[in-house]
Amino acid sequence: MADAKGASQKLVAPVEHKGRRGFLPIETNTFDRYFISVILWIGISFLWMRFLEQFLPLWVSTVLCLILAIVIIRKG
Amino acid sequence: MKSSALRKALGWIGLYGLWTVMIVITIVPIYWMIVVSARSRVELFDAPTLLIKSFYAPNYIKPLTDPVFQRYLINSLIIATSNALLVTILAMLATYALSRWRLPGADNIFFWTITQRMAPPAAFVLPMFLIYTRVFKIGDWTMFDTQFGLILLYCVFNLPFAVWLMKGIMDGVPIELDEAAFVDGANRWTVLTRVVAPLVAPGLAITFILSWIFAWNEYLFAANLTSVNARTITTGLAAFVSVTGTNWGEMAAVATVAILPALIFLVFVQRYIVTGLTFGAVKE
Amino acid sequence: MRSNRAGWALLTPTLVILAIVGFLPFLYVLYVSFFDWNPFSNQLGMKWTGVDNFRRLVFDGAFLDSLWRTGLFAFTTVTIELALGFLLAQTLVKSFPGRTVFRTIYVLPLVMAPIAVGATWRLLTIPGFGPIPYFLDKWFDIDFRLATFADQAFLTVIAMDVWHWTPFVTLTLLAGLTAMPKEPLEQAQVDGANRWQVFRYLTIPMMMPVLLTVIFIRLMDALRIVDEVFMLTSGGPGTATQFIGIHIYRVIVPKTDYGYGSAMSLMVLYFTIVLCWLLFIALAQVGKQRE
Amino acid sequence: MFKHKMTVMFSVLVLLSMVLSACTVAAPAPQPAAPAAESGEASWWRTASQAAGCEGVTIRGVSESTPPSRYAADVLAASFEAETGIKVELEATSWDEMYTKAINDMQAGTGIYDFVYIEQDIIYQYLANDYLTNLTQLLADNPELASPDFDFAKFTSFIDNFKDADGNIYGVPMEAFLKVYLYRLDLFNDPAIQEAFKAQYGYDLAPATTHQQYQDIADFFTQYGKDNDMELWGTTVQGNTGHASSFYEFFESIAPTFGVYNWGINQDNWKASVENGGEMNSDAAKEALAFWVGLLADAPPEATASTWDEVAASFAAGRAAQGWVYGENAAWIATDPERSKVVGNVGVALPPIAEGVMADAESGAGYIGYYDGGAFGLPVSSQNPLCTLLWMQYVGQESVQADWAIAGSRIVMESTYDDPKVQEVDAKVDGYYTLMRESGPLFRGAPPFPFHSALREVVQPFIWKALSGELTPAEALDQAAAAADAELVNLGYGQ
Repeated sequence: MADAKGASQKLVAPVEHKGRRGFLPIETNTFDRYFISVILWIGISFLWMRFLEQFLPLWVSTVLCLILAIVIIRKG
Repeated sequence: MKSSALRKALGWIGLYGLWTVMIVITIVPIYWMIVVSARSRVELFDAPTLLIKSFYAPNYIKPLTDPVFQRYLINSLIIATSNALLVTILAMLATYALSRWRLPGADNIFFWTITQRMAPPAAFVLPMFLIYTRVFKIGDWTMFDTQFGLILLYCVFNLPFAVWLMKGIMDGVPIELDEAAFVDGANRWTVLTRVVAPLVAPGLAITFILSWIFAWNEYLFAANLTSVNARTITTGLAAFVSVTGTNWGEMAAVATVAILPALIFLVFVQRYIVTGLTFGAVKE
Repeated sequence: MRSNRAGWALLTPTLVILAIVGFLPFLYVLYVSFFDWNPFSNQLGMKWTGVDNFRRLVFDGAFLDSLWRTGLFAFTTVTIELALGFLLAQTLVKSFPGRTVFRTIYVLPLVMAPIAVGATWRLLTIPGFGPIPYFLDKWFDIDFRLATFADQAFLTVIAMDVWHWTPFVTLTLLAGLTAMPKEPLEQAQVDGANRWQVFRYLTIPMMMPVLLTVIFIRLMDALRIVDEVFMLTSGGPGTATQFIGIHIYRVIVPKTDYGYGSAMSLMVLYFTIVLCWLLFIALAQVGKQRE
Repeated sequence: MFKHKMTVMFSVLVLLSMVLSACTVAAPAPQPAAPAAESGEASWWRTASQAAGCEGVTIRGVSESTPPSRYAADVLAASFEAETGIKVELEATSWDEMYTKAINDMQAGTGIYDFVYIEQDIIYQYLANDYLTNLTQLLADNPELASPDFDFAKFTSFIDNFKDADGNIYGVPMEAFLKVYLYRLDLFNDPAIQEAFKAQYGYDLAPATTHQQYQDIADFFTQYGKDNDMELWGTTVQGNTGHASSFYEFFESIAPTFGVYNWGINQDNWKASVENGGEMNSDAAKEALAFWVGLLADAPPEATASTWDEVAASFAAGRAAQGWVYGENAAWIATDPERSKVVGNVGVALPPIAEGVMADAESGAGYIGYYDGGAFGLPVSSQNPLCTLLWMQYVGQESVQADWAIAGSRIVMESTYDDPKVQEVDAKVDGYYTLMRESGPLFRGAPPFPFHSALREVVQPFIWKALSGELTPAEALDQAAAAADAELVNLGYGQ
């Protein structure tokens, strides 16, 4: 470990993240796209319940999110 | 020339001034705790002075000679040490795997591991209670109120942290070293214990320390998943808040005693902290 | 080159333990969050209500207030800790007489149990025998009563958290600073860059991974703070320091509103995960730019 | 070098943890005392224990860490084990923790606890959930286990709190006390002070019987403390702005003295607000809250951080001239110089009340203060109900009561009042026990609400806000009543 203080070292992120590049601004792998879809679905549902459910029932948002999810998983 | 000397002097004054202030701020609460622990109950409400005028020993003697309290202390020691050992070993194995194999979904596993630490704990008391009393049940034995139960539980908080700490440090060990050892005929286990482990020792040390401190200090689950046998020192602390007047003096005494082991520990391993706490941000 | 089986074998114990004590309870909480379940209500047992708990949550003023308060608290403490920690870490990079002593004393709060930290600060601030109210009154004529004035309580809780966790931030940043390559800095100084420029254009970018990591860790823990605050103010005065962890505790433990409390807990977990995921992605991006 | 050190350190730690594990196995908690009855003829307790197959069994309980509980854990448990061979592990812990654990256990039906402490105010929640075993029934079903020394009829009327509608009993009372009015004898009896007080207010200084007198005395002593540069204030206030204790002080001790009973909730339709037929935000309640919050001006600065513990501590430190203090503290404040500066100077009286309240209390329509206490109950989920039944009868014997009363200022049986030891202490605490015996019926426990803690959680933030000045008393109670109405509907009451 003593030589770890040598001149050749640099500071890097402790994580790496590899995947493909779609329309999303970052590289994502399959799991990421599912993850993003679920996160968006939950978040949109919360907002929908707060602001839009008086006018449109919740299943509308669910359908919209499902479509969004398919797009993200396919093309993201 | 002159202005440079002046600037230098000002720099020193600033440096020491800053640190004096920081040290005073750090010390005062701890010092006050010791002051309170040295006072009897009737003296507590005297006009505050920062001096220790007399030492009221019963605050210390009473808990320290109480067998129940001694058991709490021993429980805490066992639980913290075992948990820290377990976490350190598991984290070393896990990060070795994450860093040496291209496992599918490895970085997602890494993030999932960390999310384990994020939940607000209160909601998880009931499920943990049910799991420990219903699922882990062999005859009359349950995981509830056992040291083992807490040792296992604290992994939820400590393992994510440990994996994170160790991951980058593991990555920092050049894979060529492994290869060289393989060529020399070593098996994987020997490589891990003889080649890699010594190189990541500062990381192991810091993982061990932080896990130990956390396990020593945890309160909510220790209070709710134990009853008599496996109670820890922090639950003992809370018990001093009693109906007949919070026993501030004794509580402060117990708190003082409770930080001592951690303190001794910390002084010993001081020097590894700075080399180990990089969260793997250093790479050659 | 090698089979993945050995790799998985090494990873399995960790995953199994986390699944048992982490993921299994999570599934249970998820399950309960879809039920109306309060043993002390008129209707005993669990009753399926679908997403009604969440529907109630997004309109629950007390909950949203407490969420907002927690966010404010986490943002303030992490900012202060980061600024102060960076300053202190920079002074510790170079050796000077007394450095080790300072550093050793300075990390003391780190080893204290949160519950003991809360108790200690309570001893400091309780009117009647605590020194802080006494001396503030004597020297500055300030009426310091934590349990009466909301602002004082909030600031004291922030001060306590900063006191408790800045050492950790300092040490981590110090580790990063120590490991930072020196040549670019020296080169820059030779080229005539002033201190600020070096700091702004070299140190900060180079430290970015460490900084993000520290923010991540501190944010994650600040968002779920309970023990210290519970011991110091128990969330008072009124609800001035009732952070989300305490709020959830109150709903689940004394009120025994298991279903609603579980939903609350999950919503907080959701926000935490989203926040931390964004940081995580940022971290990965920084890593990529570096390569 | 490095490697070597780390190896040494780790091995030391491993060794240490192993040694320590060995220690716990080798040194369990207090060794069981030698059974007393072994040499002589078997006592009733041992015969019964053998008959029920309980010898060697361990029963577990959870209780709040109060002096009575600790006496039960330390003294009674040991002698019970000696008599019967049944080991009792009584876990004495903090109030919040006790509830979580007991409720978790009974809710899940895990049967970890064979007996639990049930405070008078929570029993109705437990009964509604069928958590507890019917002790009357259990004793009738097992006549061979019914001790000749045990009889529910020997208890004071406090036991009525633990009965269901049919008169079946679900708990063996183990502690009971009043929240009384304590005042400082040395201050109230000082001729110079008496003279000054009379000069200022025109009547004699004596323990307050009306709220106006209470206010006058509080004002007077606060001023007196200021003038003489003493750390003295006129009253205590249990006004913690983040803890349930302030809710309790207001609704159980202050509001009743203004004629607002049962938290101001109309028990016919389960409504709290005046519009819906409740009294929580009635004028009397608002007057009560204004009076109580107003007392903060005459209270020591720690009042807004005080729970029941700190109120007693403040009074014991001589920082208040009078106050509402839980009776369990009366004995140690008056007698223990280790903890109290006002030993021998504690006066006990009935709290001040508004007009008409005494008539209500005497007729049973109302009450003048809080009668607190708890019992040991037997959860349905207990795995050793019969062994626990023996333990409960053991702590419910007349012979153990007097020493227990001395240790914890609690009395649950009529006969205990006559014990010479108790009477001796009674003289030192200005007749607290006598007051409890004679005026006990004027006090009452919490109303029989099965939603006790759920409703408390909803209402208490408004009380805290009134105490911290964020809301005026009237606003606080209006909002509290509205919130209470909503929560009661939510809980399924008064749709």
